[in-house]
Amino acid sequence: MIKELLVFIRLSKKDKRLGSAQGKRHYDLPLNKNIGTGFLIVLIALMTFLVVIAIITSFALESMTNHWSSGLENKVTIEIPAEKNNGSLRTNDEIKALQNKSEEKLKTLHYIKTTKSLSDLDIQDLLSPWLGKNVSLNNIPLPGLISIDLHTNTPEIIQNLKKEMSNINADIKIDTHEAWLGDLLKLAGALQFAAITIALIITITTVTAIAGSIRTRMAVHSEEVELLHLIGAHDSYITRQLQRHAVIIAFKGSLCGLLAALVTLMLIKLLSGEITEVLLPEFQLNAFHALILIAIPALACLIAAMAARFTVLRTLAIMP
Amino acid sequence: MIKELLVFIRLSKKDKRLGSAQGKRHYDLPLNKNIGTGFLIVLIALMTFLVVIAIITSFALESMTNHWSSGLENKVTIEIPAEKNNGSLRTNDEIKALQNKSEEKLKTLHYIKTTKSLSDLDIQDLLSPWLGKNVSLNNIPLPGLISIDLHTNTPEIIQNLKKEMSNINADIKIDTHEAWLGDLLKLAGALQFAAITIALIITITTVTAIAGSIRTRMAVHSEEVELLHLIGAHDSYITRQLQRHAVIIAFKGSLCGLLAALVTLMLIKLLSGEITEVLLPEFQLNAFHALILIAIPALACLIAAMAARFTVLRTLAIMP
Amino acid sequence: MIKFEHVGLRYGIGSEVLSDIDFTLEPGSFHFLTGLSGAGKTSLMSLMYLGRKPTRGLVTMFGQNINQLKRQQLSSLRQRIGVVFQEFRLLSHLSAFDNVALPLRIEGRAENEIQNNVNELLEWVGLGDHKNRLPMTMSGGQQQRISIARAVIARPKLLLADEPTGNLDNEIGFRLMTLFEQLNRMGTTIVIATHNQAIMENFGHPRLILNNGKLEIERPKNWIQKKIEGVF
Amino acid sequence: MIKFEHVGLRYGIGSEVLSDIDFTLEPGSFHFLTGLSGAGKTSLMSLMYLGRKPTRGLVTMFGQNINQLKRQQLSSLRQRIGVVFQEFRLLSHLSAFDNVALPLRIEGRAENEIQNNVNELLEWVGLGDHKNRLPMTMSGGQQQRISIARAVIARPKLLLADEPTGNLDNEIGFRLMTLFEQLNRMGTTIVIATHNQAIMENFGHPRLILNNGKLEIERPKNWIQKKIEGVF
Ligand SMILES: Nc1ncnc2c1ncn2[C@@H]1O[C@H](COP(=O)(O)OP(=O)(O)OP(=O)(O)O)[C@@H](O)[C@H]1O
Ligand SMILES: Nc1ncnc2c1ncn2[C@@H]1O[C@H](COP(=O)(O)OP(=O)(O)OP(=O)(O)O)[C@@H](O)[C@H]1O
Ligand SMILES: [Mg+2]
Ligand SMILES: [Mg+2]
Repeated sequence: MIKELLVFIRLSKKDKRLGSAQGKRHYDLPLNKNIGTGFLIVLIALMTFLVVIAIITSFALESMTNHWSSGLENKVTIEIPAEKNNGSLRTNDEIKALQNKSEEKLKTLHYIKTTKSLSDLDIQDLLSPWLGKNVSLNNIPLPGLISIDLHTNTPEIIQNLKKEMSNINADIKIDTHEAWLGDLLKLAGALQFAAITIALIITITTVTAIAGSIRTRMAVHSEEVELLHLIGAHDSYITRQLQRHAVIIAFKGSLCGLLAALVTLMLIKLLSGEITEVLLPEFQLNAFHALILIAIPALACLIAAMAARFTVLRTLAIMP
Repeated sequence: MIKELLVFIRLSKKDKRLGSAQGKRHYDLPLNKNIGTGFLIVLIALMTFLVVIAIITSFALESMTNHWSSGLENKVTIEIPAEKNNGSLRTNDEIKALQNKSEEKLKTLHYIKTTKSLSDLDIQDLLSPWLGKNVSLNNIPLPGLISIDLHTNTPEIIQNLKKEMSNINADIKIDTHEAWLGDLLKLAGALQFAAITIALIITITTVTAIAGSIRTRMAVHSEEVELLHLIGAHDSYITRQLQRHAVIIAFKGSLCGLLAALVTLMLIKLLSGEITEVLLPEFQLNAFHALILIAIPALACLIAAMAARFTVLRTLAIMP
Repeated sequence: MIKFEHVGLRYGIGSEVLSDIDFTLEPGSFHFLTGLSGAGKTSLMSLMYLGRKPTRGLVTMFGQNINQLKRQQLSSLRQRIGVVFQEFRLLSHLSAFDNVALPLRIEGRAENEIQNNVNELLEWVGLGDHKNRLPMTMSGGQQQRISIARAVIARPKLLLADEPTGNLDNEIGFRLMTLFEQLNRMGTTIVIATHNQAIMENFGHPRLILNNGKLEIERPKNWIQKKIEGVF
Repeated sequence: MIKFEHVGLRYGIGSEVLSDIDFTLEPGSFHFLTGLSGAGKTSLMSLMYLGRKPTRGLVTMFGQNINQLKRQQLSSLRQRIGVVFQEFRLLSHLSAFDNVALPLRIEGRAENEIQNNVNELLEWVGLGDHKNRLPMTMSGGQQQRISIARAVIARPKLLLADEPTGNLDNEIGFRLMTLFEQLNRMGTTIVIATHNQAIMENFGHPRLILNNGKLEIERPKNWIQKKIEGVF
């Protein structure tokens, strides 16, 4: 980051003494003194800002979905009903025996991460909102419950789990939380889809804006380009200058935008600590994310350079 | 909408025959033939598109929150425990009696929308995931439950409700779903906050972009403005032309953007019917929303006009 | 018509380009303005067409002290002045016709009046066939003629022409000088900045000579005689 | 040096501005190019400085058929041609110095060489004090001199000047003509488009006369005599 800032400052200085007699890297075109350079930089900065926010939002949503999924999607409950299929009740001991047998079996299955048999106390906890704290459950035949964490949750695994359990006893039921988790995951999916779509649209807008602005700017200079051409400048000589200028603008703008976005996000995180904790319980920028963020200014520069090059070459192409 | 489209088409036609000798509404400045007019329109369109999407998203989120809140936030459950404070159990009849008495009382309270006593069967339904379908509950002392819909849910009302219930019996408990609803509402609030923030930032970006582009374009014409000034054109004569031109560009761009955004949203709704139903169970564009959406092109035109006016007047001000 | 009293002009913090200019031009007079390149002819003209305010001194135009006029009034004054700029200053996106018609449009004249007047004048300067062309596609001399046509189309009370024949051959140059003489006879006050000795000698009007920021008036020997010839 | 064979030029779908132009200019020659306004002088020049390709005919420059050259080679050829444009075409954001230095920069010359040459030439055209000024702040004649300086700074093999004295007084005009003559004596081929009779008569070089799209060559009576005077 510090290195980049240094490059940035060096480039800015270069840009300022353009058109002076000294120095090798001079410009023959009125680029830096142009009206609109500042505006273009601000525009690129704002666009970059939006893209970065959108991208980070989609990262965060992804992380959120993962969190929810890993928290809930891979959870399965095995139930050993108190009541047999034929209507008669199992004794507590029968249930405990089946429960132990099931748990033994579960421990041998590779797709199971952890298992936990729920004790009567646990069940009483679950029921307490409905039955009150101190109701004695000794008289009621409670089902046996085993809570399971899977590594991943696929239909095949659930199928296999069902088979394994029905081998032990046909009555054993498997509860995959599907009904009430479905809505939540659909919501998260829709949100992520929306965030990615928005990031994409903003990216397209940015590309259009950068390319368009650069092209407009270059078109304004077509007279100067023609003069340089007429006094014998090679195409590469002309293209180089305009390209360099475009890249500097894009680099300044996008770097400012990126920094502003990062600062904003940090501020948001600081100011609304609690909310973000709900939103992003464990979101951390990883190396991949950082790479994508750093790629944004690079991309902006590339687009600017290509837009400038393309426009200049097209201007030059119609001259003999 | 159709009327606006007509105006739009009429304006476009005017714009095309500018600088011709006939017609009263001619331009003396090379506005319409300018490089970058098309680009500026596209830019404004894209920006408007983003603003509209962001605004509609925040509308939708608001509607979603309302839906959740009205669906869950105003629900309260009254529980008449099976167990007395002193540890002894109530008989079913005692519970029923208390339940009826509470319901009578509740019906007299103005802030209550509906009440519903849960029968044993309802309770059995609630417990069935844990106890199995056919477990007989006759032996168990079940609590009495009354589900209530409030008009609004404020701490004062809950306080009052608690008082009223403790007048009937000190044991009666009130469950406001606060624990598990809190997270959900926090999430929704955070999302809405984010959407509004983004809409705001995009709006600022748009304003900057429109104002900046218009100003840049006007600055390009400062020489022509000076000539008109020198041959005796009054300030209003010059300003009028540039302003009209800016407004036409802004109008075209923002209308295209608005239409594109509406079409996109309709497409999204059509294509992902299920997902949007989860997201927006009952979201409908109301008159207020429509007004705000129509205000967007108007705002764009206003900004463009003011940017043009400001720039021209500033250019003119330095001429005697 | 024009009265300069102790007028001085400097650009930025430089030294004075014009200093202590004092002269009066009577209505209906015809003067050449000459001086070496860089002497300040264009600068003096810019004061006369109200494109600039002097840094000191008093400028009176059409009998009015320009310092006491409001913006609106200044614009109205400018409408009575025709200017041929040294660098033409045509509007590059407007056709020859529209460039010439500009002053009439600004005055708000009727369109059919504009059509007639502009077409006639374009014929006169030899560009009748070129009225729909853009300036960019015309030769230097053709552009100069358009800028002259624009300056005279509204029959200004004062005509200021800066090097109006610099890009023209002698034939068309003399033809345009005749146009200026004709305008002058109809009452327009005329000042022409030029380096062209041949023209100054042929049309023996008094000369304003700029030298070192000072202005001198020189009347050629045969001036009175020419003047008399002109009248008869 | 320059050979035109049956060259024709038309703009767009208009009629031919130049038709059947045939001539040869020897290396080291000096010609005036003249003709009425709009005759096609600037157009003919643009063919010579390779700013345009003819619509028909064959143009040979520096012994090479320009149709057979690649873009790169054309650019290199252009570096050996100096052009004074009728409308100057100065880069408005560069100082007088940088405008004049441009051809040397494009050739990639050393900076100290550039400094010396440009300063010397600016002195010669009378703008030694103005080298850091922008074109916009200079008078018409000063801009024209800068554009002349830019054309000659790289000691071109061919110099094409379009109306180079249109905005200059006689004194500085003759001074610049002397500069051109001097260059010519050092081997530069020169073509000057002008309306200025005084200059054409004073420097009696042969004239290329454009008329109705055709080119004629006219040698003044005292041409040979002047030529001989020039050598001694
Ligand atoms: N905008 C300006 N800023 C600074 N200096 C200027 C400006 N315009 C002109 N000058 C300087 O003022 C002096 C007079 O310029 P002006 O254009 O009036 O000369 P001129 O007599 O018209 O010359 P020419 O015959 O070459 O057109 C010149 O030295 C010029 O460099
Ligand atoms: N780019 C162009 N497109 C169309 N027509 C043009 C273009 N340039 C010049 N012409 C036309 O070609 C003719 C010759 O123009 P050119 O500029 O060569 O004349 P010129 O001899 O230089 O005249 P002047 O002495 O006025 O500068 C003119 O009639 C002009 O209108
Ligand atoms: Mg001048
Ligand atoms: Mg010409």
